[in-house]
Amino acid sequence: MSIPLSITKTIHDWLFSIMPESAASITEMVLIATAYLILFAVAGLYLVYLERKVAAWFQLRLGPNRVGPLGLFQTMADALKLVSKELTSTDRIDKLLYNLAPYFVIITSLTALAVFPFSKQFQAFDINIGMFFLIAVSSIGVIGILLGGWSSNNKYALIGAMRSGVQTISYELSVGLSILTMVLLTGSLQLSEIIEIQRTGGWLILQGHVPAIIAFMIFMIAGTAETNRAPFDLVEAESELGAGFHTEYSGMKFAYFFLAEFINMLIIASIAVVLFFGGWLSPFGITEGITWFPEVLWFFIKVLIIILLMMWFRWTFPRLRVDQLLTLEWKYLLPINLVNIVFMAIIIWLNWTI
Amino acid sequence: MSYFSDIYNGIKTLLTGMSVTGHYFVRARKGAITQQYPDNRDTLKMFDRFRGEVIMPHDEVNEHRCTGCQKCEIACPNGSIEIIWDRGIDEVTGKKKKKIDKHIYHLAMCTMCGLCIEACPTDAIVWAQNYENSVYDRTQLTKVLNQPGSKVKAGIED
Amino acid sequence: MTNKEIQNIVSTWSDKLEFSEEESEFLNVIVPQEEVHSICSQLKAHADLKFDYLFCVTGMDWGKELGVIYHLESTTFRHNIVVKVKTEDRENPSWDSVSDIWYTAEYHEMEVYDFFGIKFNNHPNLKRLFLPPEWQGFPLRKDYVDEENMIIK
Amino acid sequence: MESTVKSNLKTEEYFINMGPQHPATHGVLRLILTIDGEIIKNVEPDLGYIHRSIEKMCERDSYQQIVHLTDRMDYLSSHINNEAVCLVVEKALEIEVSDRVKVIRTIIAELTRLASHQLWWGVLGMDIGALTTYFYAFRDREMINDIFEETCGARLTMNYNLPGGLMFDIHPNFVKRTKEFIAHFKTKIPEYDKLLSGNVIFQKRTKGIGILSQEDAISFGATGPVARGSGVSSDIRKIHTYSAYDKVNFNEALSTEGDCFARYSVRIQEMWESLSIIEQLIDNIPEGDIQTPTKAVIKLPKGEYYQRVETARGELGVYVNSTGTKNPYRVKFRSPGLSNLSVINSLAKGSKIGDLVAIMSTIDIVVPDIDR
Repeated sequence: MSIPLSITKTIHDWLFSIMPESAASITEMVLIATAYLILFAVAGLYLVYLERKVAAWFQLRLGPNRVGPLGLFQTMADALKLVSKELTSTDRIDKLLYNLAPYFVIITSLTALAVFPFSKQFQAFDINIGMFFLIAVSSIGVIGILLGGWSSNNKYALIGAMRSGVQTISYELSVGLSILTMVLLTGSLQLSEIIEIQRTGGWLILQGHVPAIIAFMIFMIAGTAETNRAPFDLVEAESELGAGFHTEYSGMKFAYFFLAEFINMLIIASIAVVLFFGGWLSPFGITEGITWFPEVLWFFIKVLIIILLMMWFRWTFPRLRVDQLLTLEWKYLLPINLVNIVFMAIIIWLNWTI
Repeated sequence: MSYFSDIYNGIKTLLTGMSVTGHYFVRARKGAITQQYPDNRDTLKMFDRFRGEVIMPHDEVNEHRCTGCQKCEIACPNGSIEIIWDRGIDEVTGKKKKKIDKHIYHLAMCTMCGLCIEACPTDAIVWAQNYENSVYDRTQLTKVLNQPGSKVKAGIED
Repeated sequence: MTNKEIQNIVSTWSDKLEFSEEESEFLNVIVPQEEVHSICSQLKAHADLKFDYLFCVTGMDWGKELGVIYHLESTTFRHNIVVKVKTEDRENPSWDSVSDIWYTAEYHEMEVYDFFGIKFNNHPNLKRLFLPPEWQGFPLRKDYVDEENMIIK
Repeated sequence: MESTVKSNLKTEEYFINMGPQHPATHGVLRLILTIDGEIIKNVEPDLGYIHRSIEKMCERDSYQQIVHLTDRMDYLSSHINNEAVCLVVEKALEIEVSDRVKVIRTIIAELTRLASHQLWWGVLGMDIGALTTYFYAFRDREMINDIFEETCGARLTMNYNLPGGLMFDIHPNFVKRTKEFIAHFKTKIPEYDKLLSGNVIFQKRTKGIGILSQEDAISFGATGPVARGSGVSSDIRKIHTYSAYDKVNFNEALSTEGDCFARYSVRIQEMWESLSIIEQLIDNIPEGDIQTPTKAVIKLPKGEYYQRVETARGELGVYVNSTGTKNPYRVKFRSPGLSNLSVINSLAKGSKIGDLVAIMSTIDIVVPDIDR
């Protein structure tokens, strides 16, 4: 993975040569930000395409196959359609909040992406409180949903927004706690540090054996609830609320909500990969020696497997009711999580880890 | 301790559910039931009793079997058949006889119930099997079943 | 129980009842307007009859009189009876509703009011069931005329 | 279950239209819900969006034409509706229909019931949130539609019955296709159970929700699977047997809890019963003529006639009052949908919106059947 290194290095030196220190670093950040924006917008589009294809295979259908070879440009066409759509809205909406809501959601999901170590060099922002930053940012997203539901002056949207508020706040808890159990094992919040530990001792899910597997299951359940997907998609339950909080949005604003949902899915999957399955490390170090093999590939293979699992949940399970959703969180996930942390602490104290 | 058994068989039922969809996911290649309609147009053939549209078959000499007896018009529940008939001299017997002029069929109002075909004494009207009946302008749906210049086949008595 | 026995029991309740069996396969009882509620509640409550299932309420216009036909069945003995109520006055015919005896009557009586204009006293929510509230006239009456959408063949 | 928390904060109930266009109301049914937060206080259906006054049309139509009108009432059991009107006319004219017609009518009635229950199962899954059940149910239903299309020419509203018999004889490979379908579907119902009935989320969404007691079921006039879910034995095929139901032995699917899951398992059990009925009849369809000759213009003798038939949704009653002319004097259809719908207010009071959707799909509402 030395090719991109040289490119960023040359740009870096060229910028610093022609501009003063501060201006150069700002332009560099802007450049990286636009690169990430483009990369993950396209990744979001192709996640939508993957979701529609996977859904079709589950449901005895073919999925999009008309626009472009194998329907690859289908979501591109959808994006263009959404861009060209008129931004309609009902008359008595709360103008400021209505327009602000989509930006909240899309900005939080994009900022969370900055922290992930896709490969050794390919990481925008390696801060030593990586995990903490991730949890903090992903909890701002729910404000956007609440704003959107409240300001669009539609009773169904209001109910959807209230449901999503309740759901995300309570599932924030078990996401944080399950990450905490794993951080106990690694001892550091820095993402690249976590991967370094896994290079020698094997993946964290193996190191932490039983409590780690429990933490992984809790994290997957809470993660799907966090992104309002699968059995917990009460926010936009088609058969109850129509389209939930984004009923009144159209055009590009709807595209932000839609894209943000898929990028959130990407975030949850990448947290799981970094924390449990050793980020860009190849399984059992088989491609350790070969230099030209891009480690980013391992990262995305693992992310795709986890996303496939989340899609499998979505197309099999019926929806939970609001109060069952909360009883599941407060009566089942939380107690198990707390016991799990104590169990993990005992194991580390008696250093039974592998 | 129903708490743990509750969780255990909860997860077990979830996994069996997933096994069913997984089973279909793995066999996605041959299991798809989508009919790609515009592409399979030439191979798509309707069953021979399919009720597409009422037509009046004409033989090669442009003769049909409709004597204009209006039985189908009476039998039709929603008035989608109108018969315009006029008096004509019958060549063989030389006396006045009812002759069909126009057999108007409103496909727009027809509910495909088949009572007209059931009521027709001389089997003059039958079902056609075409299924592409949509048109751009409603007037095109009012059809005249007997072709211009056609007349009744000899020897058909109602 | 056969129709004869039912007839004997029911005829003891009031003398203004008429029984008939021809032209229909069930025992018909013609009940005057004011006794509808009392007869029906006795039909349901009586130990040997137990008509607890009102399966059909039909509004009827016999040309001069308006009326309602209640088809009743007992889910325990599986025997049937038909209660008919007739009234001469077509301006505002009304009698007691039986929706407190059988809950299903609530919706069926709304439908009869909607199509025949028969009002039912102390009915919980008597309004037009199918037609819009501002509809004029009662469509299923024989003397109902509506030029534009009634095509007489 | 009133909320035990004494909240002194001023909560205000508001109205929501589960309006004519809503994914959960299959068809144009409008429910005016008064809601306090998520708890439903009152459900008031507003009907009439698809009212075509079928009963008024019947008064100007001949008896064959009335048969065709009933196709559009409960379109999922259209054959059974046609059969009801034909049976009334045959009872009035004292025509004895040949055994072959009776058996064919019963087989196609059971196939219609199966098709209706399949569609109900697929759409119930979709309402509760599992979207894949819809496609599995429609794949199986497609086979039944092909059988109907081949024999009667139409897939759903197939006007195959005539007073006095059938329009034409069954297609040569009708028997072969039905046997293929039975073999295929017998492997699929266990799959339905694994996918939905066994699922713990589904059971939590339906068990103990919308409980209908036995007295309420009878008093509200609920029939069909809704009544049998609460233990009321109301199967007209058993009580007042008609056409070939006396030749087959099948038992009535009953369960006692009366909640959504009970209604669900009654319908699944009914699918098994229908399969076994078809199996008993399909191999020995007796010979006989298809139509007993009737006069072209049917005039029923003066009097009142009533026929009750078990459709997929419950008991359909046809009341004909004839004065001897060629059109009936008054026709009344006792629709199973209207009485089943009247149950909804007492079931949904105090439950949540999610439960209301589950209750409505287990009552299996078809709006044209309610509005007529």
